[in-house]
Amino acid sequence: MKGWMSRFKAVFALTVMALILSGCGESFLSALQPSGEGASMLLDLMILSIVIMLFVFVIVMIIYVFVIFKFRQKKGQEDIVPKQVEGSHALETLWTVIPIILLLILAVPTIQYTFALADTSPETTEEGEELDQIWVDVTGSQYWWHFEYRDIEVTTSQELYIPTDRRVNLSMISDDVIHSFWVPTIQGKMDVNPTGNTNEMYIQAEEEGVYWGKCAELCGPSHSLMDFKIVAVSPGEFEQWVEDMQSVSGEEEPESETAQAGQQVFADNCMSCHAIGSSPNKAGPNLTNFADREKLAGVFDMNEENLREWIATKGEEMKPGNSMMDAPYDLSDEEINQVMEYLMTLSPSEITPESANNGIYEDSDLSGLFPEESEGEGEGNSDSEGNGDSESDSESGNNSEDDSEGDSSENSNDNSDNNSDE
Amino acid sequence: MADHTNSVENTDKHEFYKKKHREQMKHQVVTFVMMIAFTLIAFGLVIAEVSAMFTIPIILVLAAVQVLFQLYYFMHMNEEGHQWPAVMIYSGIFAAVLTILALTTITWW
Amino acid sequence: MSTTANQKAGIGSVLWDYLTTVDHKKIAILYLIGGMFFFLVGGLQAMLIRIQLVVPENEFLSAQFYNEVLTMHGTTMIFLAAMPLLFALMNAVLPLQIGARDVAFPFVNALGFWLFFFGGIFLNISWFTGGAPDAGWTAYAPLSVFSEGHGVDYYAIGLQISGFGTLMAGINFLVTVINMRAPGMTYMRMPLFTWTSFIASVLILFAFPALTVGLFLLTFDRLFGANFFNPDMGGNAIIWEHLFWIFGHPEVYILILPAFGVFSEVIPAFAKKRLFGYSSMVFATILIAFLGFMVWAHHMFTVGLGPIANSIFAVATMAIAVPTGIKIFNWLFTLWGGQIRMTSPMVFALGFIPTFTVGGMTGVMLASAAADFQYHDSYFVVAHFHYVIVGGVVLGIFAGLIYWWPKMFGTFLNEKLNHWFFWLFFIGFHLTFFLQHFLGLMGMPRRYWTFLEGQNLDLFNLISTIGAFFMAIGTLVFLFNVVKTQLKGEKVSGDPWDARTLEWSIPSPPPFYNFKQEPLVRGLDPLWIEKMQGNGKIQPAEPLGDIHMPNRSLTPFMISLGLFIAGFGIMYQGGMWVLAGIGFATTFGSMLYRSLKDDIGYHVHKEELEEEGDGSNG
Amino acid sequence: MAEDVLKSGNLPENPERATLEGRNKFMGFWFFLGGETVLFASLFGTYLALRNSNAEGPASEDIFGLGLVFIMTVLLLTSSLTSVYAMYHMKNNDFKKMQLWLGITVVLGLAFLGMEIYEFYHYVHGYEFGYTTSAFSSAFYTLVGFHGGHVAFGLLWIVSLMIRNAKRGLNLYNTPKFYIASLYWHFIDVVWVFIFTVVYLLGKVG
Ligand code: HEA
Ligand code: HEA
Ligand code: HEC
Ligand code: CUA
Ligand SMILES: [Cu+2]
Repeated sequence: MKGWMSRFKAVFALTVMALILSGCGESFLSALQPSGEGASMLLDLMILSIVIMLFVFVIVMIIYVFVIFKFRQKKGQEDIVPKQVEGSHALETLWTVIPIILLLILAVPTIQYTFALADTSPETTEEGEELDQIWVDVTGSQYWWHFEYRDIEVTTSQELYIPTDRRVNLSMISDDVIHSFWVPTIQGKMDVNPTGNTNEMYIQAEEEGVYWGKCAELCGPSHSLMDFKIVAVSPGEFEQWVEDMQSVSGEEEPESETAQAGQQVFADNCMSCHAIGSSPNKAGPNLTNFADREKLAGVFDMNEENLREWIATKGEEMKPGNSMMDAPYDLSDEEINQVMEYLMTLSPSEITPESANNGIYEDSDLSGLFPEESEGEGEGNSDSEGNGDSESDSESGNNSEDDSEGDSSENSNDNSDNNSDE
Repeated sequence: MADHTNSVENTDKHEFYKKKHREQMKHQVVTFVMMIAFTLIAFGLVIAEVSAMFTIPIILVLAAVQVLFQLYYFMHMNEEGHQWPAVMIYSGIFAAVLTILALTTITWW
Repeated sequence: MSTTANQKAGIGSVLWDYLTTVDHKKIAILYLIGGMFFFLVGGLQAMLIRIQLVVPENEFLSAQFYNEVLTMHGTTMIFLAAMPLLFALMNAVLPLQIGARDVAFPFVNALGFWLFFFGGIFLNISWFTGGAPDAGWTAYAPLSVFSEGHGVDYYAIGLQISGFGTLMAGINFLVTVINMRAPGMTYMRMPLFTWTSFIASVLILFAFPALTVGLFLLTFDRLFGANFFNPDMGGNAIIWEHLFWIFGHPEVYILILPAFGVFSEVIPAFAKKRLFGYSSMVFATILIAFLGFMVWAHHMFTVGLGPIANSIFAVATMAIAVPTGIKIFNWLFTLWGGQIRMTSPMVFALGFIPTFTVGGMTGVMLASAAADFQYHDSYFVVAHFHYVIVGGVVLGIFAGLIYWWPKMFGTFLNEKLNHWFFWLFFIGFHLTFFLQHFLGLMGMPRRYWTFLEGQNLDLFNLISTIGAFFMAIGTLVFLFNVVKTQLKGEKVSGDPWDARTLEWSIPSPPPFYNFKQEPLVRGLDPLWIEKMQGNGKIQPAEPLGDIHMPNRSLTPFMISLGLFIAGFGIMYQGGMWVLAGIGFATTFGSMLYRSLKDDIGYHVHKEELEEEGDGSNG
Repeated sequence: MAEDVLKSGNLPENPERATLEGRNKFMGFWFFLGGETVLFASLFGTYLALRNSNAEGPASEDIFGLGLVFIMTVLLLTSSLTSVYAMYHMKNNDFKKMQLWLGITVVLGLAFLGMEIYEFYHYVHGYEFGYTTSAFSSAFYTLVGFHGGHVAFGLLWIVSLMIRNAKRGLNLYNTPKFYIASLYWHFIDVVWVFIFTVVYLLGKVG
C-alpha cells in the first residue's frame, strides 16, 4: 500500500509539497514532520487530498477570475440584456462526473488507511514470524496520563517509553471524562472514553526522540495543560529501562538525611494518591522515575521553583481544577524541602529522555521482556541472534489482545474502580 | 372558503357521502379486529416462549403492519390530499430508522 | 410611515405593537434585532478568545472563564445569531416571494420568535448567576454532566426553549410554502431562496427532535439523577454524541442552505441573467439535505466506532461534495455571459464563492476518515468551519440583509460604507482563519485556553488575532452605516435593484397585507417576465376584494415567558419549585386561553383598499 | 364571511380541510407528527442501547408483567377505534354522537393512564426499580413516561375541545381542531404499539 502511494507521489512531484509543508512547526509536535509510521501514512493521505483540492480550486478560480473580468458591466452597457440561459446538460453532467471521479481517487486510500490504522494484530518480520507485542494500558484522567505495561509489571505516568523497533499497542480508557490521545508526529488521535468503551490503537516511532503528546478533547479547565511525552529509545535502552523500573519497590532508602525525612513525609501525605514502583493506577501520577521527567506535571519546566510551587499550592494556579487540589495535606516549608529532595532522588534508570536525544543506538530483540509464557496462552520466544531486526518464533501468539477484547463489552471495566483503592 | 353554504344542500350528495363513510367505517372495524389479532399473536408468541430467533422478527413485523393500518385507515392516509403528509411521515420514518440503527449498532461494539 | 410618524407614535405603543404583532414583516425585524444583538455578543466573545490567544501562556482570561466564553461563543453564534438572522430573512421575504399575504400560522410565527428570544436570554443569564456553560457547544457527556454549578443546566434548558421555537418556525414555513403560494406559483417556479428555506425547514423538522431528546436526557441526568451518560450505572456517554450529531450535522446544512438561497437570488439579479441550471439547483439542494442525514458520524471518527463505520461515513460525507459542486458551478455559469454589477450584495456573493470552496474542500479533507485522526479537534477543524460558516453563512446573511434591506425598511444602506465593511471583514477573515489550518497541523488542538511557549505557534496566532480586529472594525462600519442611513431615512422605490422576483413588485416596505390582489405568476422570475414581456407590472389573479387578516395577540409572549420562568424553577428546585408552578401555569393557561378563545381575525375592506392607491411601486 | 366559519350546520365533505386555516392546520399537524417520529425514535434508540445496562438493579425480565400491559394495549387500541367513530360522526355532521364517542375515547384513555401509573407505582415499590436505579431504569421511565405524558396531554386537549364546543355544535372553525386532536390520538397509539413490542415483548424475549 505504501508503495502505491509512493508511486502516486512521484507522478505528482508531491515531494515538493511535502517539503514546503514540513517548513511548518516544530519537529517534535508537527503533524507535517512525521517521525512515526502512522503519521507518515497520514501525511501521505493528506497530501493526496490537498493535491486533489488544489486541482479543484484552480479550476474554480480560473473560471471565477475570467468571469469577473470578462463579464463585468461596462459604462454604457446598462441596457444590454444578456441571453437568459436555462442550463446545459453537457456541462452539468461534466461537473457531476468529474468530482465523483476525484472523490473515488480519495476514497479508496482513505478506506485502506482507515483499516490499516485500526489493525493491532502482531507485526511480522520479513521472514513471516510474529513479533512480540508490547501492550500498554493507557488511562487518561483530569489532567494527566497513566501508563501500565501489560505483563511486564512496569507502571509510569506522563512519559511513555517505547522502543523504536516495533509498534506499541495501546488500550485506552478514561477515569473520568473523555480525553483524546494525540501525538501528532507519531500517530493520529484516538478518544479515551470512560468505562466500558475501550479503544485500541498502535503507535510506532521510526526515530529516537521525545515527542510531544496532547489531549485533544475538551476535558475541563486545564485541558490545554494535559500534555504528555513519548520517549522513543532504541530497543536496548528500552529493555534496560524496563529492567531498572522493575527493580524499584518504593522502599529504597535515599542517601541524604533530608531525603529520608522527605520519604517519611511522602509516605504520610502523598502515598494515598501517588505510588512509587509498579502499582495499580492511583488517584495521582506514578512517581517512580519522577526525577527523570522532562516536564513537571506534563507542562512545566522541571526546576526547584516550579516543584515547590506545585507542592505548596497543590498546583491550584498552575493547573486549575486539577485533582491534587483535593489533597488534604498541610506541609511546612521544611517538610516541603524534604519531600522535594526525596522526589529528586527518584531516578532509577540511566535511561531518560536524554537517552532519546543522544543518538546512541543500543540493539536488542527485547526477548528479555518476554520470558517463556507459562499458562499455555502462547509460546514465549527468547532465541534470537540479536541483530537489527528481531526474530521470534512464528507460533508466538499474543494473548493480551484477547484481554482487551473482553474489556470492550459493556460494564466490564477494571480500571475505573481502582482509583479508590486505599 | 365561501362555497360551503351551498355545497351540501344537495341531499343526494349527502346520502352518498354517508354511505361512503359507512363503507369506510366497515374497513376500519376490520382493521381494528386485525390489530387486536396481531397483538394477540405477538403476545401469544412471547408467552409461549417460542424461540427468540423466530419471535423477534415476527413481532417487529406485526408492529410495523399495525402502524401502517393506523396510518392508512385510522388516520386516512389512504385518502386523497395526503401526499405531503405521506412524504413527511416517510421522511420521518427514514430519519427514525437511521437513528435507531445508529444507537443500537454503533453506540459501541 | 416615516420616521417622524414613528417617533410620534410613542415608545409605549411601538413596544406594544411589537410585543403583540403577528405580522411576518415585523417578526422579521424582531428576529433581525435579536439575531444582530447576539451576533455582537458572540463576536465580543470571539474577540476575547482571540485576545487570550494573542501570545503564548497569556493569562488575560482564567481557564474556567475561557471555557465559558468558548462555549457561549459557539452556542450563541449558531443558535442565537446565525439561525435567527436567517429566520429574519425568511420571514421578511419568503411570503412575499410566493405571493402570500402572510405565513400559514401567524400566531405560531410570533410564538417561534418569543421562544427563541426567551431561550437566548435564559442562556445568557447564566453569566450573572455563577458561571456560563463550560463544556463546549457540543456539551459532550460526561464532562457536561460532571460540570459544576448550573452553567450546563442553563445550556440544556435555554436551548430546549429556543429549540421549540425553531421547530415551530420550521413547520410554519413548510406549510406556508405548500399551502400559500399565489396562483401560477408552481413548485418549479419558486425562487431558490424559497426552495432552500423550504428544504432547510424539512431538516429542522427532522433534526431538532434528536436535540430535544438529547437535551432532555442531559437535563434529567443533571437534575433528576438519571443515568443515561453515567458509566458507573450502566450509562453510555456515546449516546449523547450520536444524538447531538444526528442533530448537529443537519444543523450546519440548516444554516448553509438558506445562505445558498440568498446567493441564488443575488447573483442572477446582479448578473441580469436567470439562474443557470435552476432545476439542478433544486435537485442538488434536496440531495444535500438527504445526504446530510447520513453523515453525522464524521464528527466521531476518533471516537472508536471502528474502521467499518468510519469508512461508510467517510464515503457518504464525501458524496456531499458532488451536489455542492453542482451549485458552485451553476453560480459561476450564471455569471458567465452576464452583465455583472458590483453592488455590495453582489460583492458579498462574489467573496463567498472562493471562500466557501476552500471551506468545502477542507471539509472533504476532514471526511477522509484516517486523515481526520490528525485533523480532528485541532485548529484545522476550527479553520474549516469558520470558512464555511463565516465565509458561507455570515456572508450570505449580510448579502441578503443588504439586498433586502430596502424591502424591509424602505431605505437604502450606503453602498460605499458597505464596500468598506466587506473588504475589512473579508480580509480580516482570511487573516484570522487561513493560518489556523496550519496551526492545527502544527499540533495545536482546539479549545485550548492557552498554548505553551517554544512550540512555534506564536506568530500564526498573533496574525490570527490581528485579523479578528479587522473583522470587528468591519462590523462596526456596518453598524455605523445602519444608524446613519436610518436616521437619514431616504425612501426608495419598490424595485430599487432592478430585480427579478415577486417581492420587488410591491412597495417598500410593503403594506401590512402585502398584496392588494393576489398576483398571477406566469413563470420563473415573475417580475422579470413582466418587465420583458409586459408592462413591468404583475397581473392580479383576483378582483379587488376584502382581505382577511389575523388578530394581534400577546399570548405568544406569555407562553414563552411562562417557560422561561419555569426553567428557573426546574433548575434550582427546592423552594424554587414555586417558579416552575407559576411558569407552567402561565404557559398552559395561555395555551388554554388560546384554544378556547375564537380567533378568526378581521377583514380589511375593499373600500379601504381602494383609497390606498394602486399599490404598485409606492 | 370569516364569522361564517362559526356557524354550525351543513358541512362539506372533509370539513376539516374546507377552509385555508383548516388545510394549514391539517398539513402542519401531520408534519409535526413526522417530527415526533424522530423524537420517539431517539428515545427508542436510547432505550435499546441501554436496555441491558441495568447495573445492579432489576432487569427487564424480572419486572415486566405482560398481563397488565396487554390489557393496556387493548384499551388504547380500542380508544383509537372509538376516536375513528367520533370522526365518522363528525363527517356525518352528527355532533351528539361525536361527543359521545369522544367521551368513550377519553374514558378508555383515562383507564390506560391509570393502569400505567399503577404499573410504575408497582415497579417502584414492589421491585425497588426507581428512576435513578440504573441506566436501564432511566431509559425505561423516560421512554414510557414520554408516551404517558403524550396521553395525558391528549386527554386534556380532547376534553377541553369537548367542553368548549359543547353548546355550539360543529362548524368549519372547530372541525379541524377535532380532526387533528384525533390524529394526535392515533399517533399516540402508534407509538404504544412499538412500546408494547419493543419494550415489553422484547424485554421478555431478550
Ligand atoms: C455551514 C456549516 C458547514 C458546512 C456547509 C460544512 C460542510 C462540510 N463539512 Fe463541516 N463542519 C462544520 C460546519 C459546516 N461544514 C462545523 C461547525 C464543524 C465542527 C463542529 C464542531 O466539532 O464543533 C464541522 C466539522 C466537520 C467535520 C468533522 C471534523 C472533526 O471534528 O474531526 C467534517 C468531517 O468530515 C466535516 C466535513 C464537511 C464536508 C465534507 C462538508 C461539505 O458539505 C462541503 C462541500 C463543499 C465543497 C466540497 C466545495 C465545493 C465543491 C466543488 C467545487 C466541487 C468539486 C469538489 C471536490 C471534488 C472535492 N465538517
Ligand atoms: C455562526 C457561527 C460562528 C461565527 C460567525 C464565528 C465567528 C468567529 N469566531 Fe468562532 N466558533 C464557532 C462559530 C462561529 N464563530 C463555533 C461553533 C466554535 C466552536 C466552539 C466550541 O469549540 O465549542 C467556534 C470557535 C472559535 C474559535 C476556537 C476557540 C477554541 O477552540 O479554543 C475561535 C478562535 O479563534 C473563534 C474565532 C472566531 C472569530 C474571530 C469570529 C469572527 O468572525 C467574529 C466577527 C464578529 C465580530 C468581531 C463582532 C464585532 C463587534 C464588536 C466587537 C462590537 C461589540 C459591540 C457591542 C457588543 C455593542 N471561534
Ligand atoms: C488527592 C490526591 C493527591 C495527593 C494526596 C497528592 N497528590 Fe500529587 N498529584 C495528584 C494528581 C491528581 C496529580 C496530577 C495533576 C495533574 O497533572 O493534573 C498530581 C501531581 C503531582 C506531581 C507532578 C507529577 C508529575 O508526574 O509530573 C507531583 C510532583 C506531586 N503531585 C507531588 C505530590 C506530593 C509531594 C504530595 C504530598 C505532599 C502529593 N503530590 C499529594 C494527586 C495527589
Ligand atoms: Cu484531557 Cu483534554
Ligand atoms: Cu458535519
